[in-house]
Amino acid sequence: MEEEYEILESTVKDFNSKYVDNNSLKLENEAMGKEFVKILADQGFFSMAGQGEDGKGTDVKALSVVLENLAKSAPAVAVKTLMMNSFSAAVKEKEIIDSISNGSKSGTVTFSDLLVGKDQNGSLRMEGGKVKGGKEFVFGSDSNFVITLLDSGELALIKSGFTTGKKHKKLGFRSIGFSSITVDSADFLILSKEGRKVLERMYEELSIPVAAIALGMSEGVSQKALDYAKVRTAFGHYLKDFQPLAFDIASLVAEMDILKRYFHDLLGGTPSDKEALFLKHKALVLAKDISRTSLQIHGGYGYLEDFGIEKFYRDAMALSVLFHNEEKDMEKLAGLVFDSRAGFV
Amino acid sequence: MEEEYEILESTVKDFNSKYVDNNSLKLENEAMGKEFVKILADQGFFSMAGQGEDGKGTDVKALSVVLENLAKSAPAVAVKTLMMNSFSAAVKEKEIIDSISNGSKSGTVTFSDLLVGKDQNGSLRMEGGKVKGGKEFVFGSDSNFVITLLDSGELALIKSGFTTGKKHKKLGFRSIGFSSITVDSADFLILSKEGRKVLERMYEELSIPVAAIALGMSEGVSQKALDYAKVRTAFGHYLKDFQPLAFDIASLVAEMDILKRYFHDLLGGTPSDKEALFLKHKALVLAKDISRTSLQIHGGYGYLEDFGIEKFYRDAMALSVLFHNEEKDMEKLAGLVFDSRAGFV
Amino acid sequence: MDFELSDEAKEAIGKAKEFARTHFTEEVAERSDREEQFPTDIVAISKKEKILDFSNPWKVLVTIEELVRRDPGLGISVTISAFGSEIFMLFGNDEQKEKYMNPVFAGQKTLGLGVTEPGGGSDVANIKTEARLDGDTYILNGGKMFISNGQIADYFLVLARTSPPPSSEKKHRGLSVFVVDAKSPGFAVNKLHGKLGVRATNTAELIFNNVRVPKENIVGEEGKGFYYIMTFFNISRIYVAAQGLGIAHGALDRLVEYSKKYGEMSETGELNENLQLAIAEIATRVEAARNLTYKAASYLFKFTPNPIITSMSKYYAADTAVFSTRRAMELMSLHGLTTDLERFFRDAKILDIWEGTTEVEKLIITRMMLKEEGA
Amino acid sequence: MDFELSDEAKEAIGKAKEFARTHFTEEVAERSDREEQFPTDIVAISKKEKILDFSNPWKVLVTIEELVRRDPGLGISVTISAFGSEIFMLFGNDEQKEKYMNPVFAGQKTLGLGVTEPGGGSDVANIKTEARLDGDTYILNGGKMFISNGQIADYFLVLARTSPPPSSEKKHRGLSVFVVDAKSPGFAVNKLHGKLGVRATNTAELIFNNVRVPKENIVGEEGKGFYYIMTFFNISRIYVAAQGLGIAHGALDRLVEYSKKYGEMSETGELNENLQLAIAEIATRVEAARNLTYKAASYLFKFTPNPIITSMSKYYAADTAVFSTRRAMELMSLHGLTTDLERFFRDAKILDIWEGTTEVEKLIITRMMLKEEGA
Repeated sequence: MEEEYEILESTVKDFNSKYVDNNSLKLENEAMGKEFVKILADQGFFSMAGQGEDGKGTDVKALSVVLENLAKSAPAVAVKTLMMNSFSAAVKEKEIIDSISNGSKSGTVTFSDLLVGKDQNGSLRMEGGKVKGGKEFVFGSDSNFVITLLDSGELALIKSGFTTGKKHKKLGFRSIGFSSITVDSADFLILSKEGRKVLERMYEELSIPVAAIALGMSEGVSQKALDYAKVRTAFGHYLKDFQPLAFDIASLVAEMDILKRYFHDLLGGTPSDKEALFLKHKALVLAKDISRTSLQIHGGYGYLEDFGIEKFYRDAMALSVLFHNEEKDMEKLAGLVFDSRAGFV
Repeated sequence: MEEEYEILESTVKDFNSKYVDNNSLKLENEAMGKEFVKILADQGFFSMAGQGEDGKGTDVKALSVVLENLAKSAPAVAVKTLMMNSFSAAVKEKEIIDSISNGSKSGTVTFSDLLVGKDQNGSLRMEGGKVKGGKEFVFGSDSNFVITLLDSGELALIKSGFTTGKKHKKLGFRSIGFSSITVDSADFLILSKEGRKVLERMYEELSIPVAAIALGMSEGVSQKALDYAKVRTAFGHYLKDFQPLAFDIASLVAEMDILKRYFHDLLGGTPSDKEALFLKHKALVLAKDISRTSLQIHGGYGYLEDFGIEKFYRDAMALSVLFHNEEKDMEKLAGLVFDSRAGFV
Repeated sequence: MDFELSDEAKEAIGKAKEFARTHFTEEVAERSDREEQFPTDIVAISKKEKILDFSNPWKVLVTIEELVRRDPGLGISVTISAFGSEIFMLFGNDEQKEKYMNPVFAGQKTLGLGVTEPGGGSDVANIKTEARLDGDTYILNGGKMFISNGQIADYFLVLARTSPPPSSEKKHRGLSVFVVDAKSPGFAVNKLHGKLGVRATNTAELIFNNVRVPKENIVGEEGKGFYYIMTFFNISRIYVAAQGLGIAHGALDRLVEYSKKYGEMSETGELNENLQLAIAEIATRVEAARNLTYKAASYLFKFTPNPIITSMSKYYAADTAVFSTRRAMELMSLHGLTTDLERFFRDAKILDIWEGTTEVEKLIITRMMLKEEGA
Repeated sequence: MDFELSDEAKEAIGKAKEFARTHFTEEVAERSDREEQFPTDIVAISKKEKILDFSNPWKVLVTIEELVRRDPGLGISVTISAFGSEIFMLFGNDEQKEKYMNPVFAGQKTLGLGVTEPGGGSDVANIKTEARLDGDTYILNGGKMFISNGQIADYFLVLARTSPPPSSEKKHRGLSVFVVDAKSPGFAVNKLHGKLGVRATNTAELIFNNVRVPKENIVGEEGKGFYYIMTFFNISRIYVAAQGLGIAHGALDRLVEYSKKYGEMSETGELNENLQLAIAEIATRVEAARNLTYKAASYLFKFTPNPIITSMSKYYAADTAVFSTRRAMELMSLHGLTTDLERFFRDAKILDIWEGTTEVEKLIITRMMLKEEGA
């Protein structure tokens, strides 16, 4: 890993021990609070857009290092950070970017437009210069700004004039708003005519950052399991002494180490879409597997939130659903592997 | 990958297309023949020992690149090459090393001493200056030399005076001898007093080369599956169009790509025992999984040897059994992951 | 060979279905989960309507399955009020049956079982709770963890050590089972908050601080408690398997429903095959889990329990529940996250843990198999 | 609910066990495998001893399971001589039954079924073999692939196209089933060599070069052949499930045997837990596969076949066979490689493929489920 990233990693570690580690359950379950968001912003975590090598877009690499390390302690904080950056990278208005960067405002993007069928995520029409209608599955609906697809195919930035509707259940990331929204707004910008294409590109750019969160979660939860298995006894032995638990977690840690290496290699080079998707696919599976095993190692205590294990189990699945669609991603992956359209029947 | 290895890779590719690709079934099923072994030797493939960075031991890196690429076409040739190098690295006698290097003689090491319990692999005693007794599971028993453990704990090189016994079934690598041996020999050398320790170290040094073979097999067999799925049709579609097959193979190819990166990273650095074992563990699982899926994609034809698929299915399992022991390797792995003894109950 | 349920059992399924349809509304289920609140009202109605007919264990089994299929938290809450009662049935004396078991079966009282301890988990023989004889009463000291019905049970069956183990290998000796009234002085309960799932069920920590228990409250013989509890687990595991079956089947229901409403069609005019295969895989595991569970039950209900099949059914059904809810979540995209499937996913995980972890079940299977072969 | 086999079936198991013990020696099994040679002698003895009693399908089922458990290649060879005969039973006329089916059931003749084609695989409706009516005879042209008993059958049931499909979507129409005598002029057989497993069984390619078949050799109605074949697969799959069960159980036998002889003990004085868990996992899957298979059989044998359970049992048993042999190989180290388990490992893989690939079975399950729900 390059030195720049090592410094970033240690910054996040310091941040975690100062603001997150003793607070992670609250940051998961309750709204993060203006103060905490401000602290996050002050670290520069929300303004990693526009620093990429080519001078535009998100600096996926630095961002990913931050996300991985935030996710070790608090996946919800990592996801919040990702959303802020993802939103910010799509916007040109300096005022808005600044308000995101300093944490005074927040923004989200309705990737749900890509995750569920067109008919399932609501409808937004232009009527008399206003955007009207509603969207169904808006993760980050407690934000000030929303970037979303209109029925016309345009990608719009809604700056105000929307209200949140019925709250959805939250498997994970409970501190982040998730609901439908109703829009009646003249305060919007059209970001692109070819909205779906742009949104799809933004979604593709999430691959490595989402994998970074999945890897960070895997590291965080497996470390807890390793620590616990070293001190907890049963039947006169430490848990680590028993083959079933030891072999399971060791095998998953092996997988994690291998994926982390791939992740770092991609950060050090120019990852192709295929490589990014390989990583995302495997990292999400790993996060789900390793959180299950880690919870199991904790037995009944793993089932209680105080032990900080069960949230990883929930978040791993939530991450997988909110930023990934099995059929669509796998079809894309198959197409890249076969170098031609594949996996569509 | 370093340039040196790229050259080596293309050397092996040329070699494959010249001597192996049209001959791979014969090389798998029948004895390889003196001529072919000589050709292999002439490439320098048997004499990669003694070229390591520190001037002794096997150059694991170069060897691994060779093995990976040989295994794409002919796993048995790769395994033969590994055995020759592994044997040669343990020997100091120039004459013997030369005879291995030029392919006029062959040697093997009874790693079975580590894979099965002490009481299961036979017994070799010293009696009146001779080594007497027998060994049960000698892979490569058609060799001229055998390195093996004596009951005394010494590691001996038996240079002559042994005969092969009942042939064992051969799941894979059928062109390589596999049988018990009976020994009555005064023609031997003691290589080490602490034989088990030395043998264990030799076994550990196999991790990356064995993984290289597993990866090469995975590449070879999955390429066949990808090619076949692009041309074979069913129900009016190419096989690649169907999600179940396309997703399965795409997911396995993703895993393979990730593991290959890890493999190359390890070749470029100084791999720890833990990393080497991570790689071996996952590569062997992958080879078994990917050969099953690739066979399945070929349907009934995959079941026939002519299509060159079923041999990978057999060899993947044979490799996993001949150069790996689940309980022992996983216990070691767990110990490395927990940084203390683990997984022994 | 006959794989058909009796008409009585089929009727019980119908009754359970109707009960769940009426009372397990999404609003109640969602609230009980969110507020981590035991559904006292619904449980009371279920008792009045005799949803559980203890005279026929097949009816109990399929009722658990069917109610849990609708909602695991509510379903388990409704069907767990007699948890432990088989210990009375098998090992209690007539007075105990009359005094404690019958009111539970009649729906008048709620029972709890205190075995697991904070330091213990699967290692039952290693419990630390002690019962010291003092004249005509035992004095209990210690604590129990993860106890279902902890806050709402009227009395508990509690495993405690009555004599030191003869050796460190024979820790399972010297343990006894007591009935403890929840109103006993020195007895205290801490509700456990923040569970991942089955949040409608009531789970608590029990504390015994010099709790006096009359001598006649010992169940069965002194010192045989470990054996009684293991015998009970070989019964209760079948009901846990039914819970797993219910959760897995519930997830399948929801995925099939989703696929009809939202499943993407390929150009062949059929559902995408990935989705079709996932449905088939879940359905097959549900069917396999069901047969295992019913087979274990058919042995038990003929009083010839088969601990191997029992442990198989518990572990396999639990694994199937976790597998099925996960696969359904993965495939239903945001529809999974925003419907009750999300609850099923969280609820399922407890089945890997309670009544013997998956690892313990597997060890039981092999040990019994090798023992049988040896015999 | 009753999970017990009848006494008759249990007797059949005993008989099969004894037969296998006597005749399936490792020497014969190993040679048949190595030389890829059909065990003609043993099959003849099995016919003489009436190892397969076609009057009771349960006996046939458990006999397959038990023989395959001892050796898959020999076991399948012995039990496949009537392969396809249910087509006569269900759709043949009395003369055909008399002439072709009865001698097969009596062990005098051997039958083969020609459906799969070189270009076809799972896509049965797409076969290219043609039967053109010419006066009173049909003239068959085409080829069949992977045909069991190909070289040794006395006659074959052959699926061929008798009229062009009404549309490209309705390719399954216009196919018919014929009895073809192996001695017919123009009929040729190529034995397939180099199979991964079940090498004792006889597998061949069939070639029809203007083979004349009398009109009365058509089985059932012209044009309904696809339906007949699919109906047959819903029967034969259950027997394939039994093969899977036998292989998986055989692998388990061998692993248990190994663990007793060579399994490493940990310091607790018990087998290492990794090995214990693997045994439990295999045993559970075998038990689950068995229940599925017997359930499918109990429907079929009461003439109320359940294609969903049938496909579940076939796919699950096949997967269990592959899983179990692999896990046993992984755990038995060099002892797996050097004993007959090695053969089981190779044999198992065919079950994923023949009689409907695993993928096809899964699609059937979901399609039938959604259809049932729709109805």
